[in-house]
Amino acid sequence: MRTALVEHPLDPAALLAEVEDQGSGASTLFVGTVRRTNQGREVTGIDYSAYAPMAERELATIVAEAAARFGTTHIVVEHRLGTLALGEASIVIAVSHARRAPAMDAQRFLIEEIKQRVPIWKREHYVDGERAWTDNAGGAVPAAPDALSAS
Amino acid sequence: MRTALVEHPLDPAALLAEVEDQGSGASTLFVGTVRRTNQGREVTGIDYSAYAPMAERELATIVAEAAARFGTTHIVVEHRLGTLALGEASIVIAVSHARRAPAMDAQRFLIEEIKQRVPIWKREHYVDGERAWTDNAGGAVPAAPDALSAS
Amino acid sequence: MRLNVLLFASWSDALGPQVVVDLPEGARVADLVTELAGRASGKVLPRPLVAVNHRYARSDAVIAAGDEVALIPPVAGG
Amino acid sequence: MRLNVLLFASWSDALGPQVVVDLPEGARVADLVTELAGRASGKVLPRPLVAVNHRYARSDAVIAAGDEVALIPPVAGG
Repeated sequence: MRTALVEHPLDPAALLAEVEDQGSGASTLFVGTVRRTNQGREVTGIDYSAYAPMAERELATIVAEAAARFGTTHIVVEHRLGTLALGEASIVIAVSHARRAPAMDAQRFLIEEIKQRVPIWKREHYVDGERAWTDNAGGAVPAAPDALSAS
Repeated sequence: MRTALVEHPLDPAALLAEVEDQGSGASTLFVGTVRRTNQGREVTGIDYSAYAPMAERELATIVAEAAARFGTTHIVVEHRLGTLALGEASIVIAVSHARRAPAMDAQRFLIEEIKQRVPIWKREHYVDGERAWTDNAGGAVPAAPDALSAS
Repeated sequence: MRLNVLLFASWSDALGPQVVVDLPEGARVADLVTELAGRASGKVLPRPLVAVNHRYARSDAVIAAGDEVALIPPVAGG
Repeated sequence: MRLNVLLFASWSDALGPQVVVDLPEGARVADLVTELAGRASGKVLPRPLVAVNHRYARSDAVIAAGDEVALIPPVAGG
């Protein structure tokens, strides 16, 4: 098990290799990426920022919960912070397990819990130059033109 | 959408890259691998063989069903045939979708349907030198010492 | 009606990759399975399906001369 | 009791990354949120949670001087 907040591009293949094990029959990879449109607006990039010490603690807690619940320690999660361009990966979740069903169940559990609990925020940049803070439940408020908060 | 039966090692990262799209917010990868033990026996490798023309047709049908059901055409499936060593990948399923839930639902639909419907068989090699034909429901019968069937 | 039937996996081990079966005109998929199960007794994974022209066929489907017929033992892909 | 409270995202835009709040001894998480929501009116994502020492705290939890307190607006990771 390993979790990390990183400021460099994520490498899904490396994380997949990290969880592979000869006792595993299935590996899954989840990659979250910056999508061209959100809530009808055209996105050009996203800044991700975190309350880092708490985010690290919460990520590790969620992974430990998944390990206990689904019966595998072959789990790696990396979340990227900083400014991401269109198509870039913000999160990679890699799991391997002896059996396929819990490998897929763990994947879903991890991304859903992370989306609800880990203190990470995004500020979307739009094609018209505006920026907004958005949340995972559809909320949005305009962001200040020059950001006071850094990652 | 693309499906293939191949006789060379699979490349999960290449398939992930193939489905990525700027309209997607989530990509998933499922990798099935040769596991060290099956039904309590120690495995050293697996021969995968297929009724190739029907397997190709059935794979393409399942992917078209997933595309219609989950609303994405960004799906690639490759299944390997021939002799695989411990830890090697037998199947890779890559999906990307605007939203994460259908990306994960499509992944699960694809592997479950493929396991039930595609005419591919495996002959496991055990550490004691024996071989057996096994199915996805726990069935097994000893295999002939010199195989009459090729992939 | 003389049919060439393709066999795979344990059935191919037991009977070879292809067998010739003589069946009456109008024979159904179930008749073919009964005939071949008798020949392979015991050394195969039971309850095979039958594919006719690359599609799974129901056990009451009628087989025609010239069809590509294959016995599909329990599958194990993925 | 004088607390340094960490702020993030829209709350940081509105009030800065850190604010000083004076609260009576025995104040609870809900009191802190009420105080800060008054200052930030309207420009923030509503319904923030509060973390005390890196853990989510219930709204009736009592805050102690020296705790690391942070306002957690609706999260958007993943």
